[in-house]
Amino acid sequence: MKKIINDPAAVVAESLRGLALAHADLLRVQEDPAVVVRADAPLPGKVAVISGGGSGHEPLHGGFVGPGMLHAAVPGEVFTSPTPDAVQAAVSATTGEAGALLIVKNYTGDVLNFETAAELAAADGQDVRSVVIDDDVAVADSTFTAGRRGVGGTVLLEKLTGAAAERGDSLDQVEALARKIVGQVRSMGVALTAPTVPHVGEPSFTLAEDEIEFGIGIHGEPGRERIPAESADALVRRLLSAVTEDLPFERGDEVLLFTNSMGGTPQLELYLAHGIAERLLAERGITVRRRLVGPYVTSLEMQGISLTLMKLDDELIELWDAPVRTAALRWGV
Amino acid sequence: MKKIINDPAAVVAESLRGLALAHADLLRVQEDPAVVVRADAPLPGKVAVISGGGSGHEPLHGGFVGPGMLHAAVPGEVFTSPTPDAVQAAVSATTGEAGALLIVKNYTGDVLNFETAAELAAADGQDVRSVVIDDDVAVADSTFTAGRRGVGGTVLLEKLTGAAAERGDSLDQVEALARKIVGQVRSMGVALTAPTVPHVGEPSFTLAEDEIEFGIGIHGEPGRERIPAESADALVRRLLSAVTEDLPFERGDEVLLFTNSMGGTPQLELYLAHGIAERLLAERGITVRRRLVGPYVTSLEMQGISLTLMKLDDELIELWDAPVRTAALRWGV
Amino acid sequence: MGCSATDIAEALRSAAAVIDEHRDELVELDREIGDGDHGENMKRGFTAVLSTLDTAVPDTPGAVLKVAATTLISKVGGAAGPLYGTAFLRAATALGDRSELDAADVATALRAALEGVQARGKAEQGDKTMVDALVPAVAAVEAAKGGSVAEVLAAAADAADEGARSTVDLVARKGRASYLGERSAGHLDPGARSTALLVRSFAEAAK
Amino acid sequence: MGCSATDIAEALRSAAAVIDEHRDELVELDREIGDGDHGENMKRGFTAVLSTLDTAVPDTPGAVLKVAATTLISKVGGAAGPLYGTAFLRAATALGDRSELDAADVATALRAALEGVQARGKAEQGDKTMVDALVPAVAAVEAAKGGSVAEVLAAAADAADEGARSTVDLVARKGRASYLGERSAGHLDPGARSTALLVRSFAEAAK
Ligand SMILES: Nc1ncnc2c1ncn2[C@@H]1O[C@H](COP(=O)(O)OP(=O)(O)O)[C@@H](O)[C@H]1O
Ligand SMILES: Nc1ncnc2c1ncn2[C@@H]1O[C@H](COP(=O)(O)OP(=O)(O)O)[C@@H](O)[C@H]1O
Ligand SMILES: [Mg+2]
Ligand SMILES: [Mg+2]
Ligand SMILES: [Mg+2]
Ligand SMILES: [Mg+2]
Repeated sequence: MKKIINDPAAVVAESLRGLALAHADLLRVQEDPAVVVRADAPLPGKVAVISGGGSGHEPLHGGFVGPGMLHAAVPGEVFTSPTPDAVQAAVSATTGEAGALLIVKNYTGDVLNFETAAELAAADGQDVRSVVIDDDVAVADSTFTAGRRGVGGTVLLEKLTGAAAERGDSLDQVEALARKIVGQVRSMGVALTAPTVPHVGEPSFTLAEDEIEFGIGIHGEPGRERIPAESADALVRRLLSAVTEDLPFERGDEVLLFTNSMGGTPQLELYLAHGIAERLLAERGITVRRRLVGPYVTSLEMQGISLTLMKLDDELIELWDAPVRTAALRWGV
Repeated sequence: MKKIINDPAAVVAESLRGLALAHADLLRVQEDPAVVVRADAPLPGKVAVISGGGSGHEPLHGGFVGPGMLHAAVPGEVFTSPTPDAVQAAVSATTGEAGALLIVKNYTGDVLNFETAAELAAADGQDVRSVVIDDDVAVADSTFTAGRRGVGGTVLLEKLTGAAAERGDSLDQVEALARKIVGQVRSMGVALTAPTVPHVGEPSFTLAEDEIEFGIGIHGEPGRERIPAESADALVRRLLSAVTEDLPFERGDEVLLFTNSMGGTPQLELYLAHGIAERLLAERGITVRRRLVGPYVTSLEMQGISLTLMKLDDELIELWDAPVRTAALRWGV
Repeated sequence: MGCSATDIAEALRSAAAVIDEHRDELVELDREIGDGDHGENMKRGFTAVLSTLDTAVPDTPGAVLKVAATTLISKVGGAAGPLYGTAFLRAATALGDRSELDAADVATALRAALEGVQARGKAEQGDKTMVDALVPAVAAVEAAKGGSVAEVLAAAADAADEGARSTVDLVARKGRASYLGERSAGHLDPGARSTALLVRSFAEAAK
Repeated sequence: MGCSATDIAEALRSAAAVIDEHRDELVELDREIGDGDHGENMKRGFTAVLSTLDTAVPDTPGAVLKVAATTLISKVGGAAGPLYGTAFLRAATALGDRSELDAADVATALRAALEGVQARGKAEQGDKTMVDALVPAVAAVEAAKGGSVAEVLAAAADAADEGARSTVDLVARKGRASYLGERSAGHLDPGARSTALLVRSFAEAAK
């Protein structure tokens, strides 16, 4: 393992120090437990939108803290959900009368830790709700299993609920919006190479030179199947079909297309894939009204991409276009 | 080689198609020769700021086309300088009475091709100047060699001259500003892994599991020396010392610190390195007034980072803070 | 051991040592069918338990287990953190303020722990999780209720080992390994393994 | 051959075939001490020259070389594009509107090409560039001025080969390989190699 780190156990804490120094205008970092808080929090009268999860997916979530998006992010250790006390610290730092919405990616660890934190907050008389995002169609959904994972759709959910909170929506409204979004966003990813977790020291899995992992998660968890490497045209078609068939997305739908790099894929390839996805959607009569292209939900240095589609309506478009000013996403301000 | 591509010879063209679709509000892409042009170009009365070079360094340069930065970018094939006719096409699409400034990274190919284009433009009666950026302290500077390479400093140069052009500075002024910046920006990089050029199909060089290439260029050209992998603290100190000693940067100086990912380095490590660099600069009595952290001058999927320092004064700070709206860099708008 | 607060603290200290020793094994097991953090998470958690106990040892077994629980909850993270945290918390609550434990108390505590894990994690036996180590451990303790604390824990440890080993053939239906589907078979579940290690370390401490 | 415009076009066509054949070799040489694109760049350029010539062959040798030059300039890119482009352009200019070339013309053209490369690239012999293949080629042609076009080109090709080989021991002072410093020694310069291939292909076409 070659990495630009000191002690593997201190990677997250040291990285947060750099984040705080780089973006003092947007955020501050509380230590022990680690929480990234919007510089101007708490915002009286506004619903606090809080998210978090294991580190190693940057800019998710800390890179999305700022006006128009998250009020706080709770970074766990690498690929490890944060603990309830850290979530509680985020709630304390941001939440007032208007309450808070916790955005939780659907992994057993995240759900359990955030659930515990929400219970503790409720016991303190705070109005804290959580919404679980599970947009990854790679995993068969079933109540007998851990269910689908939260992946690329998380960014869209954080942006849109953040915008709703910013304009002053109530917790009921922000929560309802969140549930609506979860219902109409779907993703699918592929990995060409594996990430290496600092404290593990070797790649999370091994792929042959001509193999790719289709349906990969964002923790180097394996995907649906291991298939031979194929052309970008074939691969993007495969990803997109998995996504469109799931909901389904149909002729006439208006969508946001989010082409995400898992971290190690060069931008040259990412835009190439995006172009193919746009073409295929046009062929299917699905109109791309908004797009996002970049490394936003990553898995350390893993090479790969994911495609996320979300159905759009006028309300969602307005919220998407609303100003946002964070380390990783900014427009309109 | 595993990449998300179709025909290796068509990678750049296909990727530009995706770029155009993703950012139609900011730019348009002309084909054959390939040029990325600001959507609202030409801008009457304003100096056109144009840059370009081999592809594979994205978001450099196409990701910096837009209000407040580049008027056009000329992407060559991967790691191959563009040809004079492509540069000429960029000039035609953007340049009016106010003239144009060509920003050229100091590589033999880039210098020769842009030089030829500038001569042709001059012959057409256009006022086109070029400035060569050579901020990489890894390479010993000498008139008997190819001289120092242009690396991270290029982004700063493009941002600042773009801002000057946007506020209406004359070509003389923009050119003088560019020369001033070139005189006070320095960079140094390191690679942990090698990039793979699509049409080559194998990594540009081979590093052992415990080796890093110190003083790497952005084309997978080798660096100053191959050294054993070391801790982030030691590595950042080594990079920073090379940069500060070169100009030199001294106690009392005010600087912009740009911590750049070469593409494959996770953001977690990048911010970690940034935090160390800030701490070391503080120790040396050098004040960081502005910072930029991210993958802005990359070398495909290469893992590594570079540090760039630029001396700041009030004028440069004002230009840095001026609004910019491009695919990769935005603030103030 | 008898089974006072100090004994429980001692048992937790030896558990911490065992987890430390097996950290790499647990990382490797989790790397195979999960995300590779189980060993590191458990080590971080039990190291924190150690320093909590260094500050002060509460004066009942239940209170000792309770500080262990809250420490684990706030230090482990991931799925295992809340699950082990709940297990220790429920065990602590079940023990109330008793100051010396007998074999029946061990049975009560272990069953409460299992119920806590299942209440939170919704896993059944056969889902390839720590539940597969806990269920036989509880059954063994309940079956051996007549014996000494040392004896029932020894039986529990054997049963937990057996239960953990049984996860090798299973296809995971809960936790991260479930994403692997059929490909999860053929691997030992890391959480079942750490449960077996913990029960064994308690049994050894009770000798 | 005689040396009419058609012959020059034919020579360029065979040069394109040779470059195509050696594309991977040139990529590999450039990967070792540069950025790995030389073979691809040259192939792209000469493929374009082929299609330019398919459209129409101008009627003097100089005019043929001039369209080759402008095609190379607009298609090759990198360092080699402007350098070869200038070489062909200067050769074309030196030949004016002569319609049949003799050995003296070949000498004139080749020297003009060399001067063009040096004017643009500022490299001296010994800097480990294409200049190291061109300088001996020009010298050989000038020395053999009495012979036929085929003879002088054969001498030039041998000398260019020799000159290219001589780059192996050199430390690069120009072009991308110069960043390697001492580490550039022990490798054949890709541009010198492509120059030698081009001169050889002209010599073969002239037979
Ligand atoms: N729903 C569940 N019920 C019981 N145990 C579970 C459940 N989900 C996961 N586990 C246990 O947790 C272990 C993984 O823990 P750990 O690696 O620390 O967490 P994570 O999966 O979040 O990375 C699994 O091996 C399994 O034994
Ligand atoms: N200044 C120069 N003068 C003459 N030849 C040069 C010079 N710089 C580079 N070359 C030649 O160009 C070759 C590299 O060409 P190419 O790989 O196409 O361009 P780039 O280095 O821009 O990738 C070198 O092998 C060398 O022979
Ligand atoms: Mg985990
Ligand atoms: Mg090149
Ligand atoms: Mg795990
Ligand atoms: Mg080259």
